[in-house]
Amino acid sequence: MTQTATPATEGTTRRRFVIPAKVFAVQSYLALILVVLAAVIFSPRRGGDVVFLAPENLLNIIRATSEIGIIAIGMTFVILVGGIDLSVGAVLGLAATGSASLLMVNGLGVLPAVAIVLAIGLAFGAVQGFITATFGIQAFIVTLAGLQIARGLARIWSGGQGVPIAYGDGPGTAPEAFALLNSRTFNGTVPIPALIFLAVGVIAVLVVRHTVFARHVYALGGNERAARLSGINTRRVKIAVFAIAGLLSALAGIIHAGQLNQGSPNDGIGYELDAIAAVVIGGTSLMGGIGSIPGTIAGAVLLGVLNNILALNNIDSNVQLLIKGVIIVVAAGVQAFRPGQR
Amino acid sequence: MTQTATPATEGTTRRRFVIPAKVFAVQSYLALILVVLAAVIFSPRRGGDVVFLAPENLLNIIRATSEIGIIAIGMTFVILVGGIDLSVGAVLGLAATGSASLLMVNGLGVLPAVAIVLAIGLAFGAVQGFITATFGIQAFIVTLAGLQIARGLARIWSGGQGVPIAYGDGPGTAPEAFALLNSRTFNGTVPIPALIFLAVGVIAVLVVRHTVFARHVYALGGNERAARLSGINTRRVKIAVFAIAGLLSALAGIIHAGQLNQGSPNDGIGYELDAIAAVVIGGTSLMGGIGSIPGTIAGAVLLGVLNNILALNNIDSNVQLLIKGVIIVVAAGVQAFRPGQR
Amino acid sequence: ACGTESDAPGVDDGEGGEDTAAECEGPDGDYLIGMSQANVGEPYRQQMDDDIRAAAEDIPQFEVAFADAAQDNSTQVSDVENFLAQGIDLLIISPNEAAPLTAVVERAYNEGVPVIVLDRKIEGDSYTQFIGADNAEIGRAAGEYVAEELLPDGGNVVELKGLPGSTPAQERSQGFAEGISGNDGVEIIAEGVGNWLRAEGQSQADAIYQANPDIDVVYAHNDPMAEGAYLAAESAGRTDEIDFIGIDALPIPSGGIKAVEEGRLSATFVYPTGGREAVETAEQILIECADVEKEQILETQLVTQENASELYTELGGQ
Amino acid sequence: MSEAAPPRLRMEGIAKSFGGVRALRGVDLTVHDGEVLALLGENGAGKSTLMNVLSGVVVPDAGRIVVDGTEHRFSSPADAQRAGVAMIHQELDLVPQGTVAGNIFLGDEPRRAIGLADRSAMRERAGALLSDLGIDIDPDTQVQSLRVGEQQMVAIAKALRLEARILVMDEPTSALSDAEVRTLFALLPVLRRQGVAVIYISHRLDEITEIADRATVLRDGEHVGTVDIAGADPSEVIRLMIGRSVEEIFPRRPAPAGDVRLTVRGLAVPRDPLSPRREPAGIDLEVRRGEILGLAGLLGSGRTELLEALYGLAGEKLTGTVEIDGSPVRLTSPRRALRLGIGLVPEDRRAAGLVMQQSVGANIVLSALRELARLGLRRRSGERSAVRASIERLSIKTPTGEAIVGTLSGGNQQKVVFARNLLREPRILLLDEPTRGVDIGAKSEVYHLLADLTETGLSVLVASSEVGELVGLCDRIAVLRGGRVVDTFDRSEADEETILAAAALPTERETEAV
Ligand SMILES: Nc1ncnc2c1ncn2[C@@H]1O[C@H](COP(=O)(O)OP(=O)(O)OP(=O)(O)O)[C@@H](O)[C@H]1O
Ligand SMILES: Nc1ncnc2c1ncn2[C@@H]1O[C@H](COP(=O)(O)OP(=O)(O)OP(=O)(O)O)[C@@H](O)[C@H]1O
Ligand SMILES: [Mg+2]
Ligand SMILES: [Mg+2]
Repeated sequence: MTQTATPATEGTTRRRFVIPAKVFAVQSYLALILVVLAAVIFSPRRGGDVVFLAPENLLNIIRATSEIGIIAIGMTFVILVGGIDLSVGAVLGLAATGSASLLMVNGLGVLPAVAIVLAIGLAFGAVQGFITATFGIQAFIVTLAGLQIARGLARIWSGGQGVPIAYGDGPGTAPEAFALLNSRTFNGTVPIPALIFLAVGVIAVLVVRHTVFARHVYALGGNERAARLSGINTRRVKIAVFAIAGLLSALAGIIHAGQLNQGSPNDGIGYELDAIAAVVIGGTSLMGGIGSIPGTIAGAVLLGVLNNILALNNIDSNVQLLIKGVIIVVAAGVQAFRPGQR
Repeated sequence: MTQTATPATEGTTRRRFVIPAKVFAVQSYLALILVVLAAVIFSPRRGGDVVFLAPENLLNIIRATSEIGIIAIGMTFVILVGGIDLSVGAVLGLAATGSASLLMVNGLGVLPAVAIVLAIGLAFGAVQGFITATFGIQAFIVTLAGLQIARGLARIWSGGQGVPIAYGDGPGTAPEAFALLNSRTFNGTVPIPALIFLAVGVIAVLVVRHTVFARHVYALGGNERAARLSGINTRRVKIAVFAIAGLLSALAGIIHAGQLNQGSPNDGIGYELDAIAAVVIGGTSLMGGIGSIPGTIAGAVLLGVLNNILALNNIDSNVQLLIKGVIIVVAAGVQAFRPGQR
Repeated sequence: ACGTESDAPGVDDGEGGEDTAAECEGPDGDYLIGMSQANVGEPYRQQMDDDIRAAAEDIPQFEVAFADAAQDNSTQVSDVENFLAQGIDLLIISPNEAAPLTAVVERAYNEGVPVIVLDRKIEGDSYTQFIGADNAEIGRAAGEYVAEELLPDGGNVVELKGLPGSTPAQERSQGFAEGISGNDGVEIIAEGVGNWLRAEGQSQADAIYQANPDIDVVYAHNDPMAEGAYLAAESAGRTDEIDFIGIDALPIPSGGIKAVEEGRLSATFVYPTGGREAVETAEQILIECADVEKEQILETQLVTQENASELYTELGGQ
Repeated sequence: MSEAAPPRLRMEGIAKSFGGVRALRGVDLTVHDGEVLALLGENGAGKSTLMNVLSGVVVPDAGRIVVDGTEHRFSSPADAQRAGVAMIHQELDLVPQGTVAGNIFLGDEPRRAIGLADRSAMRERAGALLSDLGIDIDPDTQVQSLRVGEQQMVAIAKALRLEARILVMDEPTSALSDAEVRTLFALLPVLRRQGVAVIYISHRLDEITEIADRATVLRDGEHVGTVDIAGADPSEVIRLMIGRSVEEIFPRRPAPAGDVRLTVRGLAVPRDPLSPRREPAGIDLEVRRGEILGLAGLLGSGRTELLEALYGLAGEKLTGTVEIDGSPVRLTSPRRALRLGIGLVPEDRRAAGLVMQQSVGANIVLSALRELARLGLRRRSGERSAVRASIERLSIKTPTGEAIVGTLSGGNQQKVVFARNLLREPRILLLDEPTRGVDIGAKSEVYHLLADLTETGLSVLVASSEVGELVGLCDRIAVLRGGRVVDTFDRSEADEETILAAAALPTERETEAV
């Protein structure tokens, strides 16, 4: 397939007659900008104020986006090496169930519970990466199986039902510290999950911009053989990207449990498609080698804005599906369009 | 990613020192053969008979596999050109709803209803192919949007509810002929859907083996640039494969409605993943250019056998998820393994 | 027609269930019961399985095999076929949808396997007993509760709906509309689709709160969505002005009864799973060799802060 | 007559820019029927772009194309084919998983009714075509199992099949050894007699003088002259091409006197029965510090496999001993080889050398990233100056280090691979067809660069199908056949004939077949 996509964001071209990459950088957000504009225009008004633009509404969008956004950042690394990870939603469910169980049933403290769950996510991803890289089985199928396995484990762990989280001091309650995930900072305005999303985003951007590892990821996605001949341990890089995706999915699962005061094995069903959509709308090529973290974040926020504005306008849910479908294609089209390319 | 996969079935390499492709051809079914053997061994017995091998059980498997199998055959063409089609399950739902509505609400005869629904499926696929090929938007995102749109259309069409099919002569009933889809031939043994699956499979194999079109599909997936330089209208080929996928999904949807005496907009949720799994287990590479129809059919049947044997043994559904996950990876691994390849 | 035999309904009128009763082995037999569940992904249905499992444990002659159709009609048809292939002695089925499961249930019934249909009906009468509650009735009860208890002077209601196209979502919606129709002051000012899920209930409610300053009651089609709406109100600081009501009232820690007891929900309505009742019926058919009623309609119950903890234990919660 | 009749092809004022790069600035070109026109120019001059315009791959910004007096506008390769233009592309564009016959007839398959492909006709006609070309390849072989040279012959057969009026060959011989080059050249008189106009691009000037009638020279996207080959002075042509004269193509170097740097004893890689590759079967070699050792051999003699094995690509399968500076080493992965100071410039830069959609700079620093970094964090300034220095040192023709490497001309891409290897300051450099597609000026620069590096102690193993290159450059030349070293020549005793004879002796196919 012709897969036209954003070039890696970084790198300004300095010659006069080459369109500077900055312009394309703006273009990475063009679709998001257009959707936001549309949201402002079509937003309901309340006493003259645009409801969509109310700070609280915007913060809600970021809060609602944070889980998919965090997962999508991990997914970006996997897709950059030409892989895909369908297990992220199930790992989120496993992590949410696991953290709720560890806190409520096993009575662990917040730090040990979080550490264990993050380690499980990391290990789950790493194993998937190991299998893909070592046996040459396509990532799609390995992670599809991983999805089922994570879902099954989560159900077995909790006996199939959600584990509610209650706070307090006694046995059978979770430490108050975990409730932070469902709270807001800066005078109760900014939701903590939004801050975590921001932090993960910033770290990911820095990793992509400044680490050797990230260059290896891009090289591997662009041309695996050339990467190997350049002395890159391609297997290790592959395992690492899946491990990152697993780790971030687990983080999102912990946030999920915190936000909903419950961890359920059915959490995160279908999140993988949303995450992949965010990555692709963000201009990353499923063929690997081309893409960016800011693009992914923009893609995730775009999807969040879209869901929000459709809900604000109380649009019939069936019509919502149609509108969402069309806008997703148009957004991906806007991102794919490069002047002067066919 | 290292994507090792079955070479195109056709074209035996006759060079002295190359193992003939025929050997690999058996290998395409190796995973299926192993799973069937395991099924026989682990099958419960009833009065000394192996339940799994009871003709009725085997026919049930084929009947249950037929819809995914037909969809997977269409999917194979799309994946062969390096694309993917996530909309197939939703198109199945649209077709099921559509055929039930046309028969029951609009009172159409079987032939016009079937023809209209097939045309809708074909057109839906062709439009997706057109958008992918013309605007260079990744197939994943186009068909993900297509999934939502098809689902939305189906809900709007039926008002959100399933449309039950009742047979009879009066108004508000469907012609008896449609009940054929839920019947069995050869003295009530072989289910009609299984026959349709067989027919579609045979036609697809013939198409792949003998048409110029199929050669262009493989070429396009193997090296798009080479295909274009050879004067192939790559856009048309892409549109055609998506149209085929849409057509076959619609056919599966009609069968679905016939088998279940109902068309519902929620039919076929998640079938896309099963269909892709069948294709990949069948040895087709998601990178395009490599794969076969018999492999896909074997993959679909493998999944059907797996579901059946796990159910026959009454394995807990959560444990089933684990076992299925592991077996799918092992099956894909068996298919991917080629002696002498890294 | 044309050398084919139809599996379609309407072919038979055999009294399969009665026949088996005639061959009834009584307390000396060992019985394999197949339980075909539409989707264990829903807490309510997981609870139904758990209830059956718990009840069957007390009956040594019973072994229950569970199948999960994961929300897919075709899978459920196969599940039943697989049960028949194994030769089950009794089928309990909670159908994903009515029409698609009718044929295969009929087949089981006609082969002489007693069939207990739970929660959702199938078409026709080829089953031994139907056990279930009436979703429309529950919706109506919820509507009346809002119209009479919560908002006697009228007010604004937000409705959070289950998966579009699913029967319970429709019936709970229609029933509710009827229930509030007696009070002209009660108005549904916004609707959101939460697809039965807590997280989606939360994000839908987030947006709805933004768009609507005056909300008195949130009515959710199930408890998880009501909890999601509560969480959204918590972060918007509006829990005091809004009452939340849900449906299902599962007797489990994450269920609605606890939420009412702990003050998050104002009320919820018991949607009984019928699991225990199904095992009782099975016992009557297989062990006691008795005839059973064709229908067993289970009553809903209003759960409020007053009766919550009592009901929790009564319904078997731990 | 040829004066009066319209030429077979006139291209007038062809202009094309890519983004800001002006690849062609109003180029004219004329070819007559039965003529072989050489198209010359340094790397990046615009030769391929001009021919891509002619074959409908690239749509020009301006200019006219007139074939046999009729003006054409080609918007796709199919259009050009219909007007009688066939092209053998510089980068082999075949479908790797397809069969030879399938590739030859791709896009124009013999058909039966209703779109059915006539596979037996296809196979037969492909077989006939190949045997006409004197190539022994089974039409049912998968293309990816062929060696590059064989693939090149398949591409040639594919173009010839079209029976075009204008045949463009873009560096068809860069992957061929002498024998295949002969086969190809033997075809030219036949084509001439049929009235086909041939446009031939090559960087091997000896070929040009042998086969071409006239040469059109491009420089920086402009037409700088057309000369009759008969009576043309080669150095004049070179001056036209690169704007200066090249005094000495090969550097003069003192004989190396250093210690032994690399010792290879009994190096073998068990042959995979499934693969047609000729793996090394017991190779002994010695290379001194500062020495350049050439590897000669026919297609498939095992040179590539030897170099790959020395680069660690055979993994654990490698047997025999390898010593560097006297200490035994285990070469089980490219990473290890790199750490030991070994570099490889692979044969196929597109498949193995470059990450095409990334920048020139990213490709240059790829294998030195860790060395340029601190604690896994990149140091951009260091990377940038390394890139700048490399571009300068190898005179890579690129707008900036940020340009996408895939947009460079073939020769400049090759230099990028070179630059990456030199950046690691290797002790031993393995070169596999290092000047393939590199223009004469740049070749000379590469040779001189190698000479300078050997003075600092670098040892080089170079495999090349251009025997002249080996003779000019190397201190010693080892000849390989069937995965073994069959002969070694010193610079003083080496000449092209002896080496070719040594490489060719007993027909290796027969001894090879088990
Ligand atoms: N798709 C493209 N995008 C940007 N620049 C391009 C593209 N194709 C070619 N160029 C540029 O056009 C110029 C001419 O390239 P071309 O490939 O025609 O050179 P060439 O004469 O064939 O060189 P070589 O001998 O190395 O093959 C080069 O500067 C190259 O970088
Ligand atoms: N069947 C094959 N499978 C994998 N790689 C192959 C195969 N045949 C050839 N190759 C590789 O393709 C490249 C091209 O080989 P090429 O045949 O052009 O031979 P060569 O380099 O002239 O011969 P050699 O280097 O062996 O003397 C080499 O890297 C070779 O190892
Ligand atoms: Mg060129
Ligand atoms: Mg070689």
